[in-house]
Amino acid sequence: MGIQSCVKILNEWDIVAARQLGRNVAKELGFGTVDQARITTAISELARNIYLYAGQGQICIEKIYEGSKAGLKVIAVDSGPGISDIRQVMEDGYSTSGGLGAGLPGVKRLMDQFDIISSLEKGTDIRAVKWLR
Amino acid sequence: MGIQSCVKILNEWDIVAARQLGRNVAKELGFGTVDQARITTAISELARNIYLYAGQGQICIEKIYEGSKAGLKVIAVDSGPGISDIRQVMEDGYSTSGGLGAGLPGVKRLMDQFDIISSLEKGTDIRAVKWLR
Amino acid sequence: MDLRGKMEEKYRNIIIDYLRDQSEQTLYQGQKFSRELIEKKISPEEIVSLHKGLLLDLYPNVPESVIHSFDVLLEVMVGYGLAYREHQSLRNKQMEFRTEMEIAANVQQTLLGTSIPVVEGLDIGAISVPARHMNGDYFHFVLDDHQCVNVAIADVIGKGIPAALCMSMIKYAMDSLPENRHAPHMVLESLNRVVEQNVDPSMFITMFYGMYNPSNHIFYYSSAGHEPGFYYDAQTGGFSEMEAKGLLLGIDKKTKYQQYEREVHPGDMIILMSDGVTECRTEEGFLERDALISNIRKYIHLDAQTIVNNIYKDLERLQDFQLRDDFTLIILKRNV
Amino acid sequence: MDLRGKMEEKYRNIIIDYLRDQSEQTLYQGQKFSRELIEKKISPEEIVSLHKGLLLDLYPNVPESVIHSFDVLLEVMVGYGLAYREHQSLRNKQMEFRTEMEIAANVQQTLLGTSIPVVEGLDIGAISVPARHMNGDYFHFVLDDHQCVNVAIADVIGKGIPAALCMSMIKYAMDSLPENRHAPHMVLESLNRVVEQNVDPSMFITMFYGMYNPSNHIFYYSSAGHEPGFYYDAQTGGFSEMEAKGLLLGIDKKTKYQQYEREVHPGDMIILMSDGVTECRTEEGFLERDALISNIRKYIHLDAQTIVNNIYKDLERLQDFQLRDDFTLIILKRNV
Ligand SMILES: [Mn+2]
Ligand SMILES: [Mn+2]
Ligand SMILES: [Mn+2]
Ligand SMILES: [Mn+2]
Repeated sequence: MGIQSCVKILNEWDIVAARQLGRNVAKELGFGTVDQARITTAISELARNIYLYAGQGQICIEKIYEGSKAGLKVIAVDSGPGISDIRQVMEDGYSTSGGLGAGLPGVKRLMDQFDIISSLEKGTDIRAVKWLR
Repeated sequence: MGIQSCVKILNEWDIVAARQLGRNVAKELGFGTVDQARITTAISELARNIYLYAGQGQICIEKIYEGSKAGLKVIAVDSGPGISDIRQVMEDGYSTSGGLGAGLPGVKRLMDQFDIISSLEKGTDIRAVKWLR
Repeated sequence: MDLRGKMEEKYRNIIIDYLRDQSEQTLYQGQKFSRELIEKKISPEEIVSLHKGLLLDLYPNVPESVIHSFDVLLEVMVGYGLAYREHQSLRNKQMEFRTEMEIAANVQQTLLGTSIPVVEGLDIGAISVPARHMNGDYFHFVLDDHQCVNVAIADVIGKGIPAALCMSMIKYAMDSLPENRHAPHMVLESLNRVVEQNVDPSMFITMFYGMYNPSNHIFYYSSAGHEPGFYYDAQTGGFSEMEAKGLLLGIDKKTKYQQYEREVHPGDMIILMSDGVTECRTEEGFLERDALISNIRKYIHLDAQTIVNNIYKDLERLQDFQLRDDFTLIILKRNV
Repeated sequence: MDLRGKMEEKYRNIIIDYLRDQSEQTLYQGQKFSRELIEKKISPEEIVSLHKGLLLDLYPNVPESVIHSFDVLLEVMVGYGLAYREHQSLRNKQMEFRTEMEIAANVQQTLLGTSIPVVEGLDIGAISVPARHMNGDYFHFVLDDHQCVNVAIADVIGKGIPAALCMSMIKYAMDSLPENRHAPHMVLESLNRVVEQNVDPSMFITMFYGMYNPSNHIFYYSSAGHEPGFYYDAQTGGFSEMEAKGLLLGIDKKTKYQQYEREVHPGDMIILMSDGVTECRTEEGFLERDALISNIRKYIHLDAQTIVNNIYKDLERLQDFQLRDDFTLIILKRNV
């Protein structure tokens, strides 16, 4: 397991800090500009969710290796209200932001792997990985 | 009624001629580059339909005026097999080209007005107008 | 060469061609390339990145700022890229949904199926088209043992699947009616009891029930709040409304229905419909019942099935190929 | 200033900021701007055109070729713009469809509705979740005059709306069953006759019917080709299959069903399910029935409703929140 760097998300400026952290690690790993933009967009989205719905939480970035593959893992953890219907939240076209297409299905699309655990009143833990091609 | 200029559609090269005609008229009327690109894309689509499904037909371009408004009208006529279920052909997401989003609903979107008459074994007549804003 | 490499080369060639001649021909290549990219599910942000790379490559001394500006364009395009990829997924869902609906519509067809009876001296045409996928209108013919033609036309208040679920109930109820179908008012009374008892209290059904007796050429009918039909008198060439009073099915289980009758002369027509025919809304407002009549006149020399088909086609186009309500039209024409 | 003018100015400011500092902060502004553009339904080709105009404006001496190259990028983006606008329309359709389905699911709920009976000494939990929008699984409880708990669980072969249409039929049939529900094998026999007669010949239904008699603590049951349940013996802590043989409903109208029985001791459980529970497919293949048992064990100390809810939640996540089949799980637990 690699080293984690984390950013606490308390206000909107922290979203930029989380993006910056993600971009730095992505650059170090050798991701191209398109993938950098995708990773930072995914981080923005996760951080924004924490900021909007959980109030606070943190985003951690980790370099990971599996065999000869290298990747970047984003971990978004909060102890907010949790998600009551994950199936619905993961459904395309459900997010209310008119046609944005982001939300959690967007994050899943921008990354290669995606896992979510959420309990009501306990919080949400999302892990997403992008592999270097 | 303005003057019509027409291009016969017999092969793929004629699609380019129809686009060129449409672009010239669009430029004369003062359409910007984005609208020019939309008009030529619509013409391409209509001409391509004639070429692929009707074998032959023609595309006419006409300058039209209504009160103080000026516009460009595209008329696509063929005497091909006709369309058996227009409702289906006009439905979004029906066109088989994976995710292209063009087809007749695309033409309708690119232009401001759209009308179609089609009879089986008699052919199809499509008229579409784009108004200058 | 991999897919991305191939696309890169194609784009490079198109750009180089265009910088040389700025021709329509090359822009057309660009459009075809766009189609290909989309078919191959390449996101728009990749094209922006490709474009930037090409510029750097072709003009190594292009100002740095121009190159930097592409970072912003790329960032903006990632959002569109997401919308675009969601689009792919929605298209697939749409396909799945369409398939499911086709199967459901078939099941409904099997459940509700009716065939137009062949009777000497009577020319019958009928068409019923759902506004969405499943039909909340319903028509049914029965040719009874006395050679009488029974015809029912019904409309659930509401459209789509909920209405279709209700309509299947009505079909079960009609199938289990006692055999004496002869009196339209009695049929409506017993169906009313079934609906009142079994269907969600917020669902109502309008129904017109008629019976044509070919031996005395009388058409008997009753209506449960259904859109009135037209009667065409061949001798005078006039149309009149077939008014009939009666409460909708499902409101009050004690409702009684009045029965009406008309003598049908050679060439006369009975025209039954759902409100989807008369309330078809066009850009200029609702279609008037008068307009429908002139539409029927236009095709009056044709056989009944062709008339209803042609009228449907005309109204479909008038509504820009988007039906607002289920559409059902039936014509019974006594031959000379 | 109009919308387009405002957007132009915003983009201009972001670009100028970025050219000055190339900061993450500005790129984040770019991302938020992207969100705003999409919300305001501005097509990507307009952004490309805007970008070109800005470059021309900021750097009047940018090479002509660079400017020309944008014509090609614009042409390519028109295709994405179309996909993007179709996306808007599909989203709206999706919304409409979802609303229609919610209404239909409510109608189905009203038609199929059942409530879990409250019986002393018996703790009952039940959950049924459709894979898509409407349920092709069905469960039903009846507490009869002798305080016996009757439980039915059924699965139409197939999913979605066609299956739901069929299932409503079964409900009508169950409602019109004669009052002597006491013998599960007789219930299945009479339902079988109804299904055979009325349902599309390609549709089959599996059903498990059981009856728990609280006075002698015996559970009587029969099965029409339904997924076997589990029996949990509290004394040994072991699970065993509740095997029961019987043809599916709708195949042969003369089918006879065998009846089985089990004595239920304090703490014992009867676990009934549809195949959507055991055939839930995960990335590593199908879930084994054994895995389900260890899942039940994990929650065995909880009340019946919490057990079924927790198991559903676990399996939902295992399947990446996409159910492949309707999911129904019922637990009857005799209290000490
Ligand atoms: Mn209706
Ligand atoms: Mn109607
Ligand atoms: Mn099923
Ligand atoms: Mn199943």
